[in-house]
Amino acid sequence: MSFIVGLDIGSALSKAVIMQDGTLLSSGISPSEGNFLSAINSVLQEALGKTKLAMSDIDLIGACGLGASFIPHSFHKISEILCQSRGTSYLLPTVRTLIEIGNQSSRIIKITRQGKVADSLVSDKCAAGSGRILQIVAKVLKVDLKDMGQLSLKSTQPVKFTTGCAVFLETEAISRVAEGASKENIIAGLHQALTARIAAMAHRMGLEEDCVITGGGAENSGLVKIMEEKLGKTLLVPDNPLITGAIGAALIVTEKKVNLKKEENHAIETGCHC
Amino acid sequence: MKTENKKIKKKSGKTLQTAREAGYFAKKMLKNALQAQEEGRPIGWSMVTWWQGELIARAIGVELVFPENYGAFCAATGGAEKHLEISDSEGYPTTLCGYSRNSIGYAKLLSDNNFVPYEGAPGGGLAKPKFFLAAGVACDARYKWFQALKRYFTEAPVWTIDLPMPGTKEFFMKGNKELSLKYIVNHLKDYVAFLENLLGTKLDYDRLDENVDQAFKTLALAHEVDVLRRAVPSPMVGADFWSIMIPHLYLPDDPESYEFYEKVYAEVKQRVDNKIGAIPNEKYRLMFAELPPWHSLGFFGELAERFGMAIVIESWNYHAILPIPEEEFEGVTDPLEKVAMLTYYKWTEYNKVAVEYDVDPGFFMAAYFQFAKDYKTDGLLAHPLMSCRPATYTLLHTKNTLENKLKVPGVVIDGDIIDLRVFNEKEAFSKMEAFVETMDHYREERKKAGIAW
Amino acid sequence: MKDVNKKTGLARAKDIYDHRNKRARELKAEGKKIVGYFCCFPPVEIMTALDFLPIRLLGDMDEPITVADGYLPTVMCIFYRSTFDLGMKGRFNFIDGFIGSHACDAAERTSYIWSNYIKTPCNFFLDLPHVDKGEAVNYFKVQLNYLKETLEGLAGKKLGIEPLKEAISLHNKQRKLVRELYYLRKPDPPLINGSEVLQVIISIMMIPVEEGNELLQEVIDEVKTRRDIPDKKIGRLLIWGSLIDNIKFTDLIESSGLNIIVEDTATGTRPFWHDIEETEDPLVGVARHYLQEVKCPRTFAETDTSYREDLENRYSYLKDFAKYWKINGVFGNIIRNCDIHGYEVPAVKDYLESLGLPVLIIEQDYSTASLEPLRTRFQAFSETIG
Amino acid sequence: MFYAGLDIGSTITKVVIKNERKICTTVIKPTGAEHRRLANEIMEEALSKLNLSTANISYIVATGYGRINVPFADKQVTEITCHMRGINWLFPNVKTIIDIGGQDSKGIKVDNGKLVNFVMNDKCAAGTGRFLEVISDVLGVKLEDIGEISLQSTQPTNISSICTVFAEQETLLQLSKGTSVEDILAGIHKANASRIYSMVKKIKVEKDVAITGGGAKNIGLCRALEERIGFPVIVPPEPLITGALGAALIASEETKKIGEKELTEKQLNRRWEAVTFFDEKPTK
Repeated sequence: MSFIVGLDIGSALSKAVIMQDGTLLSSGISPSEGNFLSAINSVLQEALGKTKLAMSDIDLIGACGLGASFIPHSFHKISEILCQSRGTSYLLPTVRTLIEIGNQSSRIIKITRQGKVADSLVSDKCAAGSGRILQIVAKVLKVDLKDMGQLSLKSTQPVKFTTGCAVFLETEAISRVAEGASKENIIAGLHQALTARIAAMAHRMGLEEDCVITGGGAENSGLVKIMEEKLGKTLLVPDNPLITGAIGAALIVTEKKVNLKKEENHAIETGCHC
Repeated sequence: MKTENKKIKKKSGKTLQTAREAGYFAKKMLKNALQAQEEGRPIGWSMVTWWQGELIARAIGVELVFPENYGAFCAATGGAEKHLEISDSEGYPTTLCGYSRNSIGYAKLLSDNNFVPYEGAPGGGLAKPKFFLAAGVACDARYKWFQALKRYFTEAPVWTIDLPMPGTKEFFMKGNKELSLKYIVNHLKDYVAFLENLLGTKLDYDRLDENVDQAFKTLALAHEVDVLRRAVPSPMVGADFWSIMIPHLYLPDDPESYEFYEKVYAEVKQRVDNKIGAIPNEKYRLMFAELPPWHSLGFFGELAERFGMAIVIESWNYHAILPIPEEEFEGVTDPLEKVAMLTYYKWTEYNKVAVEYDVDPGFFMAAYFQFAKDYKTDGLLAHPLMSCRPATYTLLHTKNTLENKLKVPGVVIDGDIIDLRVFNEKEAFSKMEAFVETMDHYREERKKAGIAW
Repeated sequence: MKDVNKKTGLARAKDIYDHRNKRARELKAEGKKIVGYFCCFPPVEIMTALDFLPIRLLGDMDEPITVADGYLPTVMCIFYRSTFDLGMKGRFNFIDGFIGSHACDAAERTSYIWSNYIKTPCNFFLDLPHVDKGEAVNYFKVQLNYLKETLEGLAGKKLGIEPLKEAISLHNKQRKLVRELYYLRKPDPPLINGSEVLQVIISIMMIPVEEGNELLQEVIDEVKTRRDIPDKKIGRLLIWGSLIDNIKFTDLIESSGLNIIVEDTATGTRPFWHDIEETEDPLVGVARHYLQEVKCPRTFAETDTSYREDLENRYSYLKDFAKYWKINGVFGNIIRNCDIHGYEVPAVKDYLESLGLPVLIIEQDYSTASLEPLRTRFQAFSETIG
Repeated sequence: MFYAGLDIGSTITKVVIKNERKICTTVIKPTGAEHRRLANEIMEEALSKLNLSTANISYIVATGYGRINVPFADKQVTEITCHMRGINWLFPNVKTIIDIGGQDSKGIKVDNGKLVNFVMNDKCAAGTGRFLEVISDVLGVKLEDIGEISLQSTQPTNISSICTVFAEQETLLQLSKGTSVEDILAGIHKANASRIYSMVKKIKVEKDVAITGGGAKNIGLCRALEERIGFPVIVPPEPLITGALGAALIASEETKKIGEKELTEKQLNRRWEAVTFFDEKPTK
């Protein structure tokens, strides 16, 4: 009857889940806003609160993400690729190809029937291929990130962006606004630019059904639609595409717990920066 | 620049005692050249031409140094950055071969310092060349680079030694092999004439013949070491190989090289006989494609520690030639013809494998199919080199086809032989961690497909 | 063949340029076999002589590269990644023969990979020595023989000496006409601009040589007599380096105060500047021509002289170009990751600047999407000239 | 006679009006999205400072990335040439110019008053003013202060990302690790400087070196660059106007080139009204 916490401390959002014997009990999400420690604490509280549990009840913590090192408890650090694949196939067991559009990077992960990683590809050289540019442009257009999808679907002629750089894309968006381009067309154009890059990665991997899309980008219906057109595949979206990483972390750390008895030499990291 | 702050790992990952001693040969080449300069003997800057040009040059009394090898040397000792910057400011694109950019930068400094190696040049520096031995084989940089170097050594001629590179199908077309060898031999005759005229001495064919035989001897022994490496657990790892390859790749005609491989062979054999693995708990056996990140070799040591990964075999082109059947040499007396056979056979030795697996080209990629079986590998660690791009062109193709035809997965870790900026160790480790699952998965796939080993 | 409302001259060239594979597909429908080839080294004469339509396989700066990324690394020459991308997308699915060539590393490796993934009834890889002296010509002739044999297999007939000689003189005629076209740019302003010439050059690489020669003649006659010639600009530009195959690029250059006068590229003068010597055994002339006369840094030139003399050996033809056309600026066009031209940059700059010619070197990404940012560079360059 | 140079940069627009001898007035304003209207306003402002009317200006040269959007300019010249001319007028000995603009950065080589070579980065925000703008936003520090602040640093942090967006993330990470703003900013300047340096070194950095553009107002960045270059650099009193100044210099030359008649014709045909196809609502 052990309780496991899974944490995914991303650059934009921190996510926590609590699991017990492979069932999801609760989850919490809150913006990281550059203060990982407080974000970690608040998501933990949110998740614990829903289950009436206290930190003392937690047996194990598995974590991934940029800010994991800030976790003020002992935990196991697990690669994001593993967590994403395991977590996604927990929610959608039929997944074979995972497209994750995160804030820092985009990933294509091929997943085996056992939810293990068969192959993976990450865009991390620059933000051009990451979900970050959605945020940036949303700010420019003063629209809510959530509404971008719907807006883009109304587009009549998507704007063509001449730059890949996320930062210049922002400026270009501004001048497009000035030239009177509609929000709809700008967002649609942005989606075109982003999906083109990710599609290229996807082609590089080759797509096997079922294809699932997760991460912040998965909440953007417009983006998903264009992506489907570009790839010529239907993309499944989990009910909560944000917590797949956290779930994976919890599941993997549970497996590791078993292994731990076998190999003691497995290192346990402890957050030490705070 | 990121490179400044990035610490260079001292840990080499070498496991063989003989590998630790191999550095002697790199230093020897530099030292001999500097000495030759003092004694006024001719020095040549040479590409690795897979023995085609080197054996003849040495037989006629030229000391050879290898800017390629010097590139790795500078990278490992942290002296490359300075040279790269000069090359950039000379107007050479930053996308060019890192080794070449390194030697262009060095060449500029050398000519500015009227051909005395500058104070603190890595390994004492490369001595001024009397001529350049460029190569047409393998990639364009190998002749364009030396042609470019002429800018700094105005009177040193550049000789480009060429090698036919037919496609696999074309290689097997009737008569092509014979006609190609004829071309090489005549081409080598021109090369000899060039050397004799440049140096004012005649080539001693008997000496060449001895050297060639010595080279075949050394290479045969080096190949025997490769064969020993098929053992499980692997008796040595990539980090060892990249040290011990220097004598056979650069100095096969040097008796010291042969003696060295006798020692290597003994050490490796002893491990095999006693089932001693190079790394403590070998779980995964990897092929390594292309050159390693010289500045971060410790990476492989950590792969071994963290995941039990052993690099059991590396890129075909740095390995000794497969033995040539005796009968092929029947009636062959001209040492030039032997040289021609040595290099041409090396470059076409895996064409049969290419046909067997219906892949092209025979060089660079086909060998991995043979390796995968012979060395019972779980995966391919592909290391695309931003500054040795041509070697990279076939990597994705290799990865794809290995996965499809042999169910051997590949992982791609971007890196470089010289430029530290490209190599992201943290990202590399998380990729490798995930790759463990990938390899487990494909082990199952191989079982299903009946290609288990 | 003749019909009244058929476009002629420049209009016809534009038409063919815009629908590059249209004619090939038409002829294919009529039963003609099409052979696609890489770069300017596989001899079109052999293909023509066997009644094939040779077409040059080019990339597309307008088409984002997607599929190719699964097979070729992004650090590779973008032009060949693009060409392969189009191949994988079926753009050339009508060709019966594929002739790869050892023009450069990118062409060579792409040729192999192409034949692995894009199944063409007949394919051949033409190896090409890196040196052009001594035995090299003989070796190359041997390879040409294998090419001939392979294509004979596809044609189902032997190649006769006479048809080959005819094909050679037809293509020599084409070379002569192309040169004539270039001479029309001697006056200032030139009688024909860069985009127009590019359209013509691309066109003749996509249609049978007879039609190409007819088109060239039409264009020459039209240009000699037309009123609306290009505007006079500050710069009379020589382009050296990687190829350009999209008029959006030449338009951008020519709208930045520069007139394109001559292009020393693989879609410019290089394939056309010298005639094939008509030798007893025609293949000898063919071999010599492609190995020794097609100017490209991929073929190594002797350097057993001083650096200065070496530059003279390698680039004196550029001096002749500059003199004849009164060039006052040079654009060194490097498609990113093009090694053979990349290594030449400082040397070719040394040489041209010693002639007092300003040189602009740009490494570009072979994509129309990233062209506009180059405008400021070209304008600034024209300001350095004027 | 008066000559006007108008430099419409990506973030800031500058006007210089000068006569044969000296700079008479300068105006510096943020560039809105509507260049055309702004070009007009800012010219009016400059003129009114001198109580001049448009008729007094003999010749107008526009430069900067918005140069095409100036309906009343007599000539457009790239900022590369204009910076070169401006700097050359101020410091005749300068051989290498590093222009750090809001949207791009450039290296320019000068040889006795002639533009001989140049490189520019406009592909990626790294190495441009935008990079610093983004970071100062994250840190909640005024852009104009980050230079001074960074000089207080004792141990600059290592910012490894080249991409601005990731550097932003790295900054956040450093912040929550408790790294001081001084050290972060010093690290940021170091990163930006080496990015700029690795570009300009392609044209050989030769003495004297001048830094201009918005980036030159950032002492921290200038120091970081000096460190990479290895010797001191010159910073003009007002680095923002060198482009506009160069444009004004070219304007006076052009005036001499063309005849009286053509000149008045030009002046008559100038379209002063702020014609604009942009939508009239300001975006900010």
